[in-house]
Amino acid sequence: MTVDKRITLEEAIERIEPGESIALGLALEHAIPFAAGHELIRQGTDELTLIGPISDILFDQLVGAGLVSNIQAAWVGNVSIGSGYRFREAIEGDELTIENHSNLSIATALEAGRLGLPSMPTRSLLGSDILEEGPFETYCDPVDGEEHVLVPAITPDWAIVHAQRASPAGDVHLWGNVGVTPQAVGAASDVIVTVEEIVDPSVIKSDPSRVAITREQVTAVVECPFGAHPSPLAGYYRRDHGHYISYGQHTKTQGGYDTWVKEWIFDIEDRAAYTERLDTSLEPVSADRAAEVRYGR
Amino acid sequence: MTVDKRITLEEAIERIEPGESIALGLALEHAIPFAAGHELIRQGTDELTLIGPISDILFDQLVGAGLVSNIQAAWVGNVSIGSGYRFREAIEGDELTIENHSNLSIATALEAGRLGLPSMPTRSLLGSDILEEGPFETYCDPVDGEEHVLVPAITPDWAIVHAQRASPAGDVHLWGNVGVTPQAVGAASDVIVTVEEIVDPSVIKSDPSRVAITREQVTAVVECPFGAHPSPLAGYYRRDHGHYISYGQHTKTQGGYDTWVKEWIFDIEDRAAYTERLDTSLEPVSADRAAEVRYGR
Amino acid sequence: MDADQSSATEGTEYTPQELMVAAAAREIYDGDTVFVGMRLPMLAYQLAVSTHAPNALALFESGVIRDDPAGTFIHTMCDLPNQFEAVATTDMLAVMGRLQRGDVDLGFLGTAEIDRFGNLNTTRVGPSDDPIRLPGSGGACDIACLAHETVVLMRHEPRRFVDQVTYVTSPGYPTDGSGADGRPSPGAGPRRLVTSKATFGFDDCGELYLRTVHPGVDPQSIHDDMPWELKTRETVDEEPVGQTAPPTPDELELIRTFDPEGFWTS
Amino acid sequence: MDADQSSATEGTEYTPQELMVAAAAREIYDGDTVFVGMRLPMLAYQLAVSTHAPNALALFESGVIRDDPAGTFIHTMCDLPNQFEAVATTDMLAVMGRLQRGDVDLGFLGTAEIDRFGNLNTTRVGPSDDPIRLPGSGGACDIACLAHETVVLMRHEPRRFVDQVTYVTSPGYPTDGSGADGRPSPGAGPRRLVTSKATFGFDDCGELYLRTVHPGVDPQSIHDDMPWELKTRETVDEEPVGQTAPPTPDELELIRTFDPEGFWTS
Repeated sequence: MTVDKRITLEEAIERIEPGESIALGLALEHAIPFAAGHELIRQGTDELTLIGPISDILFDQLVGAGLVSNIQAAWVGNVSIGSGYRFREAIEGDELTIENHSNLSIATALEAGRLGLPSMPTRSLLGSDILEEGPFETYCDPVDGEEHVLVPAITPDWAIVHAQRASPAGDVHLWGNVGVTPQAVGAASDVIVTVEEIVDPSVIKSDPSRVAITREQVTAVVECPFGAHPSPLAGYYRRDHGHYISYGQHTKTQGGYDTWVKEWIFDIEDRAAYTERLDTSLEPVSADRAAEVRYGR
Repeated sequence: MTVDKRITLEEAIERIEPGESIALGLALEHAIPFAAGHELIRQGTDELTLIGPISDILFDQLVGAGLVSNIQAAWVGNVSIGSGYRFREAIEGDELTIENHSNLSIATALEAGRLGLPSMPTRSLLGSDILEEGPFETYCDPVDGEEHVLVPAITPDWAIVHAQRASPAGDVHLWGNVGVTPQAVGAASDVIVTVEEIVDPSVIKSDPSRVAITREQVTAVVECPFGAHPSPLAGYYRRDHGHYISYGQHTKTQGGYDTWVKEWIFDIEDRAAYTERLDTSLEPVSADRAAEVRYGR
Repeated sequence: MDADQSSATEGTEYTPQELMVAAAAREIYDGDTVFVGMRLPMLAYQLAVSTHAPNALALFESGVIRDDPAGTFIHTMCDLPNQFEAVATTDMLAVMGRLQRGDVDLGFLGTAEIDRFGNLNTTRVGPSDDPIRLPGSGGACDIACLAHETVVLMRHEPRRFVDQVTYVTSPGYPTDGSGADGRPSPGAGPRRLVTSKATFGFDDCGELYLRTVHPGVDPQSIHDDMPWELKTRETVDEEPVGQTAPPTPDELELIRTFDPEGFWTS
Repeated sequence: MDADQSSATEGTEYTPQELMVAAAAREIYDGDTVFVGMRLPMLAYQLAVSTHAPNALALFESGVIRDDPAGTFIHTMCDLPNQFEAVATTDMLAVMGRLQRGDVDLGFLGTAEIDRFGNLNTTRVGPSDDPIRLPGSGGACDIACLAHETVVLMRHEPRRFVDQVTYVTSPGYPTDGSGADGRPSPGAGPRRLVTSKATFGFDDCGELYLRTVHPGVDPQSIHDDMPWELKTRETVDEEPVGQTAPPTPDELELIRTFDPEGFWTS
């Protein structure tokens, strides 16, 4: 009875047009949709606007591939070592523009989008150059008479989310910290969900309070095990710190990046082949079952 | 190492002073904290302001007891039969004032409180007498140039929530629909949580994404089985429809209410005695365990 | 809201409420995202998703999202059968955000009073020095302002049709006749009024007109109920006023499965 | 952020980073709600909650809330050990709402540059025609604006103390000397600066002053590092500049449990 939204990762990413805006890396360093990002690189979808709070190295990888025209973010780099060298070089060489945000201002912009509002206030940013240089306006609130900042809504063309499991229809179980995932999914026009496992709808429906994204928000569902590597996914795998450090070491120059991207993206057939290359065990320990929950009718 | 916030229902409700404002009935018809409301009636805490979207009959009961001066709500009545007669008589007799809201405007007002904002916009209310008579202002948003409504924040002195289980420190597992619970808890100065079961902290910590309220938001935790009756609680008991119908039939007059309140509140020693009076089985059926979830480190 | 909508129509095999549920269900199209309120709309959604609209999704303001009927009879959207095996049980802003963003195709409204332009009142009626208090908006004002279109359900009584509602709880169309374009809110406004005697549409000026009368109802009696001169379908699209299709036996069987004791429908 | 804070101080039994962690941990009081950022603050919280502040609660902008140390070494606040058996794993607005509401007692900040009034820059440095791009604010601006007080951690290098920061990522106090009252944001502003050589306070005008120097550091060398005439504690409360307490053996043992390979602290 329900629409089956399962397609391949390749098919899902093909729906994204050059020049569109994509929110991703929404749970901060958790559950970053690296597999989807790598498929964007493989397809060469360019002139993109990237949106997110803390992108860790996924934004840097997309910038290194020459696909990014604009970034709206609070922080872009490599959390394990600091700088993202491809991002730095592109910004310093005026190859891309950035709209600097704080985490709260990007969360507020996406929340306004989720709620269908043109803008929303914050008490943050006052006194900063983020405010001075950004798309913000100050106003005097009629209720408390104080100065606040109005953050214009951000409504991405796409949000890409990696999660633990989903039904074929696109109802998604996601656990662990979620950052601005609810805001970005609510604000986006279309949503691609990659998951470790596509499961029978009865699994999802057994726990409707665990559902973070529902079918009418979702354009495509892709089964993609290990799709967040090297970022961690609660219940599935730990963070691969060495991968971040190695990426940083190898991408200080564009030539280094070109070698890296060939080895880790272009020369790799699919995500399964990618996974086989990893030589470290990332399986979580102490992964006991969470306390029981029942509903009933 | 953590502060133990367990006290009795009597002690918890004693902390609420006459004249204070209380948000309750936040999950709409689900998980209404009736036991806490009945203790307010027992203690006679008066001059209260009640805040909530859809109160079902709990607001009517507090009004009937003469404890309420003001209501900020979207709907006050008896969902099974329509009118709440004690509320109607009090309003028609000018014994209490009401600030009429819509569900979205009360949610927005509490969300502004949760986010520490003086006000938040909505696209609702335009063209209604809720807007004309209420505390709202219209403004032209600088981003889209359209007219919107600014909803002043509501920051209740207290929020009272009934949930399935909590740790002694006040970390709370709540599932099923939650209405404006996150907003009201976030907006309130103090929070009282009544729960079916107080459990070992390890139970709560086994599933941190299930935690809806955390200890630093909570003033008191009360173990109070069946504390939401006659409203339903996911996993614990179904709604007792007959109780609502019977309450409506018996409280068309103040005399009828006085008899009802004596029988169901003043003449009842405690919640256990209340429960013993019920002659219907409300145990949920098909209450299978929800699909498994693991975290790990 | 009133409690006693229980006067079964003699001589037919269905009640007026059952007909209203069937007519309301037909307003739900397959694939619609529907904002479902209490009482008859809960039954209308359950009927639609069980028949012609298997992909209709129901949003409830409590935070419940469903794709199928609750397994057993429900008084409220928060009853455990409506939460059980739901698509999601979340919070109000999660669903109201979708409403405000413009993602809801259809919403349902009830009312105590309606004017010529579909403005609704569920807050207070009667003279200002002796008002009768009703429960209030709940989510009705939000649905009226923000859903793409709405369907209004109302028991048919002459006193409920008024020149001016005592209180505009849920805005319809402007009383200056400017129609959907004149609305200050983003939603397009009411599509239908379904009463216990007839169904109505709204023309380009936002004015109510008679579309169909229920089986056995004299069209003239509808005109007689109105304090203004009622337009009919003939003035809008030159089609005659038709007869409302009664519920089919299958529809009736389903409605009686959802409301086995006729709590809402008898 | 820089990657190479790894120059261990010869001849002592702890690194400058370990001392910074210990000094930062002492700024957390028992019962505090602390907004914890990346790197050294993660270690400072873990140390404080394991010693003198067992009831300190940590909020992380990712949505994690903890009441105890992560069980094993973490690079980021989202590493599974930091989510495992957390008090809650929720979303950013749930924790940032508490920050904006005024519920956070203390926040930590890092910086590449600092001026005399505690204004911080993590966005870009260098001349405007040849800037060097840094990662940006993350949550730093929010913490600077909204936490009740903040503690700033910075590697001690003369070039980082500047008359005017290139870009105000995280506002400190107004440069007109009006102090906390002159701040447009609700938070009271920075309480401390902890560097790899010394600790500093801020006086009523919001101006930085030297409080303590770390063991083995010549106070004059701190003055020499500054492009302005540095105030000292003597001018503020007539107390002499003291010596920073080194980490105790117990503190060191804990820090090395949290960072066993010295990834952040060597």
